[in-house]
Amino acid sequence: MASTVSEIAEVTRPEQVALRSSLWHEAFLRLKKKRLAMVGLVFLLVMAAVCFIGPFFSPYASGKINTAMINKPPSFSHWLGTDSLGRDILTRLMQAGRISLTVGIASMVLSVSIGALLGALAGFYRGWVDQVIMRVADVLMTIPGLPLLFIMGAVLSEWKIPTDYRIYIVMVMLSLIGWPGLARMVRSQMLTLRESEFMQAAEVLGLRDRRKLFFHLLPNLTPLLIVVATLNVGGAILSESVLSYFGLGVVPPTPTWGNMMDAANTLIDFQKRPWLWVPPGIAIFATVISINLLGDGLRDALDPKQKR
Amino acid sequence: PATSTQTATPSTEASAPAASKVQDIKDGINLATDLSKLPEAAAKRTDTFIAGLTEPGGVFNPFFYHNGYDGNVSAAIFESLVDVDATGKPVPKLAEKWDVSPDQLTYTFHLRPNLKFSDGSPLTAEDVAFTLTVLHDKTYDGETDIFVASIKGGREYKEGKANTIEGIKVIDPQTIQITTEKVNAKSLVLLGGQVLSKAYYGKEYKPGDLEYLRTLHGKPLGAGPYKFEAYIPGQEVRYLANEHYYAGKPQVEHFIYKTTEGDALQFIQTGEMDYNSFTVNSDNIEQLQQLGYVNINLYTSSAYSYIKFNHSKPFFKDKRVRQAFIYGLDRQKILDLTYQGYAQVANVPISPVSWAYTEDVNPYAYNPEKAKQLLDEAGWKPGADGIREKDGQKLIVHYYTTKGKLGEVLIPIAKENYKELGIQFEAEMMDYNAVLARTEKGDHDLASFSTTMLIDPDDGVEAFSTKKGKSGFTGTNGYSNAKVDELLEAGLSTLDIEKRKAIYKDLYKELSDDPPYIFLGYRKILSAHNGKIKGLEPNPFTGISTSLPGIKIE
Amino acid sequence: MTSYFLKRVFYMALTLFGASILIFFLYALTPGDFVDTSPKLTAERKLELKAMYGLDKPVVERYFIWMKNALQGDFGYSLQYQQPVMSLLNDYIWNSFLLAITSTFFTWLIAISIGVLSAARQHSWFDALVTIGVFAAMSLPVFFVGLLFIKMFAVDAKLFPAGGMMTIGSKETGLAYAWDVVQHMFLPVTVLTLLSVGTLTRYFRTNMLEVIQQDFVRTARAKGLKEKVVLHKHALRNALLPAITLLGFELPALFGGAIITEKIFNWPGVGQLYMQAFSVRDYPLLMGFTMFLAILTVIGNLSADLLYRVADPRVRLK
Amino acid sequence: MNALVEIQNLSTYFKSEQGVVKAVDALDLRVHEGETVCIVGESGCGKSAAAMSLMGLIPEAVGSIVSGEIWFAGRDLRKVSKEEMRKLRGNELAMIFQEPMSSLNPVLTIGEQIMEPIMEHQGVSKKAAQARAVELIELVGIPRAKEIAKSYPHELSGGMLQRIMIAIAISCNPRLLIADEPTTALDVTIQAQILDLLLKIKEESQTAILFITHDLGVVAEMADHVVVMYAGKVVEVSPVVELFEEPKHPYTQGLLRSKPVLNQRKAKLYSIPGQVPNPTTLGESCYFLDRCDQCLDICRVKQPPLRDGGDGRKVACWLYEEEITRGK
Amino acid sequence: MENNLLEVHRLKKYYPITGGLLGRTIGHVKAVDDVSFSIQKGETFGLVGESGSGKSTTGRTILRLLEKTEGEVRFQGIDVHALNRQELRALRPRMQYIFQDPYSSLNPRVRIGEALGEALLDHGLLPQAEVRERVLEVMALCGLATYHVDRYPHEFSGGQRQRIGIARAIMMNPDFIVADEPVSALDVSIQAQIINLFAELQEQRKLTYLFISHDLSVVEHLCTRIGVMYLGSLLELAPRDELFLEPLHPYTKALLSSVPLPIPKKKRERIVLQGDMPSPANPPTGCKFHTRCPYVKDICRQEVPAFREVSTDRFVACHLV
Ligand SMILES: Nc1ncnc2c1ncn2[C@@H]1O[C@H](COP(=O)(O)OP(=O)(O)OP(=O)(O)O)[C@@H](O)[C@H]1O
Ligand SMILES: Nc1ncnc2c1ncn2[C@@H]1O[C@H](COP(=O)(O)OP(=O)(O)OP(=O)(O)O)[C@@H](O)[C@H]1O
Ligand SMILES: [Mg+2]
Ligand SMILES: [Mg+2]
Repeated sequence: MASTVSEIAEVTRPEQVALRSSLWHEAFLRLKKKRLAMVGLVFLLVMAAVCFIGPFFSPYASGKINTAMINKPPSFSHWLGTDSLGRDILTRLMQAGRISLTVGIASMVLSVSIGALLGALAGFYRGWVDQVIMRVADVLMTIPGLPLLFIMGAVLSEWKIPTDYRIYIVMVMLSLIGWPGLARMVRSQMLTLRESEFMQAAEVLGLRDRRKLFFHLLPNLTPLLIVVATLNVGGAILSESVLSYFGLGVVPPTPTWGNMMDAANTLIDFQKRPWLWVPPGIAIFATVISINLLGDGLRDALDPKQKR
Repeated sequence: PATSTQTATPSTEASAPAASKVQDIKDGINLATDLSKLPEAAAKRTDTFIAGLTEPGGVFNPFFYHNGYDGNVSAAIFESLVDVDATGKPVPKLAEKWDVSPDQLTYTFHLRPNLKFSDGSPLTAEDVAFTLTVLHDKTYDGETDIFVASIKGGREYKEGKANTIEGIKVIDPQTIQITTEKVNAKSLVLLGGQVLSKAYYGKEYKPGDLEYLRTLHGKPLGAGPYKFEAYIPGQEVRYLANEHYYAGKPQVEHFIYKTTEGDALQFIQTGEMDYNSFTVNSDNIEQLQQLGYVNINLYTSSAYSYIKFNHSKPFFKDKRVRQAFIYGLDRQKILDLTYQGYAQVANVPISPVSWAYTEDVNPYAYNPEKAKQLLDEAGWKPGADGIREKDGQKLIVHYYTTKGKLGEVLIPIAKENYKELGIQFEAEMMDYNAVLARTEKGDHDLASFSTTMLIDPDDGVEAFSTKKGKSGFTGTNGYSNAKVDELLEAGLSTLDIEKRKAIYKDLYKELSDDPPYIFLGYRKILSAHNGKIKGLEPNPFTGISTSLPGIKIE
Repeated sequence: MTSYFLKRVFYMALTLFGASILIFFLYALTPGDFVDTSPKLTAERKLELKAMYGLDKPVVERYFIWMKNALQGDFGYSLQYQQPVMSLLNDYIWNSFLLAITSTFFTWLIAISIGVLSAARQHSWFDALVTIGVFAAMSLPVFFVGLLFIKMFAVDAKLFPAGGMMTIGSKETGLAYAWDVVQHMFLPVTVLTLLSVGTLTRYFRTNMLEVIQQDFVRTARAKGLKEKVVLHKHALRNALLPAITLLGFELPALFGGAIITEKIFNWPGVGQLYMQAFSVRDYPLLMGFTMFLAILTVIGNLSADLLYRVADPRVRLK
Repeated sequence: MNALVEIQNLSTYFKSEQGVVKAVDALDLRVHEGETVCIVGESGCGKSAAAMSLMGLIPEAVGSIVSGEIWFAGRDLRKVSKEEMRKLRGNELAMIFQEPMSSLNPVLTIGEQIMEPIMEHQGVSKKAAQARAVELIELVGIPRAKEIAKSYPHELSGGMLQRIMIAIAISCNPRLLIADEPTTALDVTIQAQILDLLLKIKEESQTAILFITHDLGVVAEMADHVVVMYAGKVVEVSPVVELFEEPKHPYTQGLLRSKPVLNQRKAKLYSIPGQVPNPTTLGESCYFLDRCDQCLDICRVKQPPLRDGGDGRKVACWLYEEEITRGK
Repeated sequence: MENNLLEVHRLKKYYPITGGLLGRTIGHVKAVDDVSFSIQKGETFGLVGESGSGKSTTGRTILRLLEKTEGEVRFQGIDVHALNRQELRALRPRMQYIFQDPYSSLNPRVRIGEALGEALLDHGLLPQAEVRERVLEVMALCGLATYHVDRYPHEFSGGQRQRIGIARAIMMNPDFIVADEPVSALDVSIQAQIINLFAELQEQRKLTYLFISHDLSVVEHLCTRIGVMYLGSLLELAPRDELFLEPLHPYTKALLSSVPLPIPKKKRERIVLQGDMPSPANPPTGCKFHTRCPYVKDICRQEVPAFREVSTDRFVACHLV
């Protein structure tokens, strides 16, 4: 056996950035093989495309009120029927999708990344970092949502921020204060993971904390993060309509899936006029399911032990 | 009687209108069509009347509650000297009659003989005097403002300069004389309010300390048709018929106010409840009609809804602009879409149910052309982007409202209507209290509200007075019109209804010409009750409390 | 650990102090106040009342007055209900608690069983159906489900009462009363369970999927344990660890009230009370209730942390 | 004497991103009651995979048994129902896993994990199982057994964990004990004790032992028969004495040469040159071809079959083909 | 001893034993109890002893994977336990550890290639382009094939994983390696290959090892000096040849006599240790080995024998020597 051990030059070379770019690329390649996940992805993309482009082809895009066409069931001129103000539901559904999809996905990305990061930091460093992050989390968790939303609403209103933009600002702010739940979950798993033997191995290698966190620990939490993420999207889309009660959501006539559902809130609507709530309901459902399919696929793709 | 009915607090009602195929339904009581459908639970109940009520809070004292529903609860327990009828005119209750001195400053109430509280103790003029005295206490924090009546010596008492109130004189156990310092048409009903028992509520009374009363709010004692039995927080208030009631013990032995949220039709359907009120719309009416066994009560509310201008904004200084805002808004359409025909456009600040109502004012029918013309005249010319401007300022208005059906309909329509006029309409929804706070600060240009039940016509207009109306919910943020001020004074300075009618007619004309608000509409109140219950006639001013003593279950 | 515990309790007090400041100011800064809500008062009378309630004082001063009293256990009187805040809460909280604890129990029970099953049979029809069900339930607003249940089970089928906590006017006591309440709980508990079981199911499913592949599960199988034991003891124990944190969040929720469900079913819970208090800005009540929840939150988190340490022997004490 | 275990033509493949890994390739194996069969072979040649296949524990997601029969006490384990298989596992069939640390549940105490199979298969009370667990811990030579029973896996040293695994495996007196490198983490004194223990069990209850190990000293001490595996296949089967005296297959010869022996120090140890072939791209030639110093022409084109030499020895190598045929 | 690479001075590591719900400490496992030794540069120091005697704990505490309870560890004169995080990290590449359980020391979600190469990148020891090359090279040295580079840990056999652990340690070109049972799962051929590799590396780079093993033949082959541990303490420390030819401590004797010979049916005369195995939580008084010592005397039960130098470089803790 001829072995020559090459001498490594002991000079330090400039640091190479190699955080996981290949991992995601790889995950995507593997994801491409998951049929269901691709169905989810394609569905989302199609839905987004329809929502953003669709209204341009609709004759009812102006959202004009039509007293002659109130609460009409689906017909040739109105494929999904009309609402209580005689507006075309399909058009509103598409217009609503622009806001709901953006809000749902953006707030998911934001809140999951903040929660994961802070939780990971707390669990990883423990000590004072943990104390500070967790005590802040405790305080944030004790803060009642209502007054906060009201104050935010008042401030935004006083600054005369156009109503249709407020929802985005609000979602960002909600993510900024809504992280403690996820952070606590991430932290607790982190506490177990950091004691694992492979982290000792990472310690022996003298890896940077950044690498330990993002390369070794967080990937082991992807399943949790993916679940939280998929659940978050639906939550955000639905909670948008609640926000308008506090002067924070969108204001009519701007439609969102949430407020379209909300507009049909009696049993009579529920029973007799399904076209009012079924389309937005299905839109939300389809979005959530697609994201879930995508998430499940991603989870499997990132899980080395799952091969099909 | 300071009763407020269920619409006192802004309800978050919101329901979609139905494709209207409701059969004829008229104002008043629409009798049940088929009593045989009555659910078993309701049919079996022969000595109990169960009515729905949104959230009573446990302060069952007509002068101390802060929650309108507690007023409803108290109304059954406490009886007043003077009540109002279905048009808002005073009628005798515990007081057999009353005399008003020629200068309209002194009131003498003659109580009926042998009045008793529900515990059997006698109710005398002393009790009335005690009640009025408590209201003058400096630690009194209730919502009744007795100083509106300007009883002689009242201020001195409050400030601790006198031990008694000079203007209150107990002539004999059945007669009390009250001297006031200022003529006010509203004094009679105010002075002739509900009566607290001195023996019960006044035992520990020392001027300047009403703390002790708190413990009694949950154990009320009055002379009303029913006496308090039990309160189960969040669930129900139970009553027993009062055998000492002046008009005889009510026939129905038990009465229960059941706490319900929203349109609790299910309880009527299961027969667990006899009476409840509902959001008015054709869906609800249709459902009630289908039940067959309920009497449906429909009447116009004594309140009105309106959009308030912020008169401190320069562009609303010109009354032509305000008129244009009224002409340019399709109020009929808004009401039709919101209430599906169960509301009518308002042009005066008083409901059609009141004796003071008149139609003799500018109807401001929807007329965008006229509106444009008025704006042109006022110097607001369309700019490059179609928005009108004057002196470099664009006509952009901010409107605040609460979340609810009305807002959901009004905003899109107003946006459309005003855009046509060249006005940019920016709407925001927020919670009721926040709208109040923001308008109080004058942040708004327009904001919509609804009044509470209005008993006296002055209640609907007092906000327009330059003196009182500076700010606040009842205020106008700076509306000022000398003629209006004058007429307001005049309207209160006589007790003669005919004279007042004429004065208010003039006032309404003036308000129509120089509008302080955009009057929106009067909506109907919908309630229904089990057809077996006879004699229940809900009214726009007092709800069901007036007819409570007389109901029967067949 | 004892010193750890003491340290945590100290931090807890600190957290609560911080929270109380934040919460007080949040309420104080919320637009609108109690007196302004009353539509009938004149401006003059409003000023008088504000002075009487101390609302005219600067916020900082108001906070210290509140804090001083609170430290002595006095949370003041509700402005609207004219009752001591604590006794008022006492009237409502237990009703909410009853509903919440029951539905939480069922939620966890069902979520665990379904989560375990659908993980054990990942990619099966059962799993797919559960997934669809979970997300369908998530996409339906509470009021739809609530109203539908009332219509179907109470009005039409007459199986359960339509709402409330007991039969109207009932004077039952003892067991009969308890049975009455149980019947009234059925629908709201079902709805609450239905709506929250989904989320939890997802958590358990992922955790289980992770754990099920571990070597020690293989060992458990090699021991010839029943599949049920393998799943429920070996896999589930490990999968439950992350859920302990969730259990910590559950505590304040148990007393917080489920606002919409309580409203739909006319349940005399604290959720409605809170909404009502908020809509009229009843500060003492709001502060009292929120601080109560804050205390529960902190206790919940603390116990979750402690529990986690007990449940996971690998987490080292420091 | 009928074989307790007879594996015929067993193939177990894993799916990997790089292709199918033929971890076990047409394996034949027999173990008789009361007999110890040692499997030795190149690391990664499929010993554990074969053992796992026998236990029916190849995880579905990553691999599967593609062919073959596994006869155990007259039953084909590949055909018995799941429930039956479960009842066999831990009871009649027990296995000691190679990596004890990850094979024990981190949140259950040692005691609990030992008690489980006892309670499951012997239906004894919890108390009795507890006592038995402590007994077993002592039996495998761990001090302070009572405390150890209450501690968690991460609190034990590698060797202790390994002995815990042994304790679990022998808890129900199995008929077949599969031991996958059970003494790697044990010092020699304890190893000797454990080996004695296994021998005692074997003698007392006629337990068959399938012993996977790399330690030729252990093989020499324990085995009745030795099976030598290379790249998923059996290359030589032989009674232990003969194997050590006269290894036939070049791989076996290489192995024996590589072993460092106490008090016989050399400057450099012998090691078989070259590498194990890539199990995903195995061709038709003899798998040992590239590393063999006695290779023939036929080795390049055809795999040698495992031939019975008649003397209780089998070997798969063309070198002996002649000899074998001549012998007949 | 000026050129000592590593000095361990009176090192102690106690694990708390906790009990009760609140987890109060009710005792200590004295896993390493007052151990001193030093290792010279370029030497291979063998650590053998009973399972559970604290070998791994010693190794881990030396590298500060565990915080010490007492004592001192000096690596090239640097007190390892006094370093701050930054300094420790800088020192890490120079001292490596090969874990006893290779599977759990590998992150299940990291491919082997990455796991091996990441530290080089992280410390900036090699540019990214060259990392893969180096990874493949070292893998080959350890008997792993190119096609293994993209696999995940669970896709390997036990022996293969062990080699990954070895490769990971060598990869960094360290000065010092603690090898905890590095070859236990390897077949003898690969084992020989690895042992040769160790020797070769030592020759070329003056690499120093702390070699923990149960396989005495391997230890004999590789180590220059050997320490024998029992219940947290060193009982004997001697140069290889002396230890194997003439063990002094009764435990060492028993150990050597137990090595199985690769000759079937030829049993050697084994010294079988009798008596109860003592617990590290409550070690026996006097000589820790006395409970099982065949030559036990009264003094052994009462007095702790000193760990003393009996001849040059030979230490033993026994009253009888
Ligand atoms: N985290 C821990 N908590 C408590 N005790 C522990 C812990 N880790 C190890 N021990 C104990 O410390 C002692 C020494 O363990 P160590 O792992 O150092 O032994 P070892 O010499 O490496 O044994 P082996 O050769 O079996 O691997 C053992 O008794 C073990 O039970
Ligand atoms: N999940 C898997 N996916 C792909 N290949 C695998 C998987 N598990 C094992 N292998 C491969 O299968 C082959 C046989 O593995 P096995 O664990 O049976 O080896 P072994 O003989 O036990 O080796 P060792 O002595 O090192 O434990 C090895 O080459 C290994 O790389
Ligand atoms: Mg193996
Ligand atoms: Mg060890």
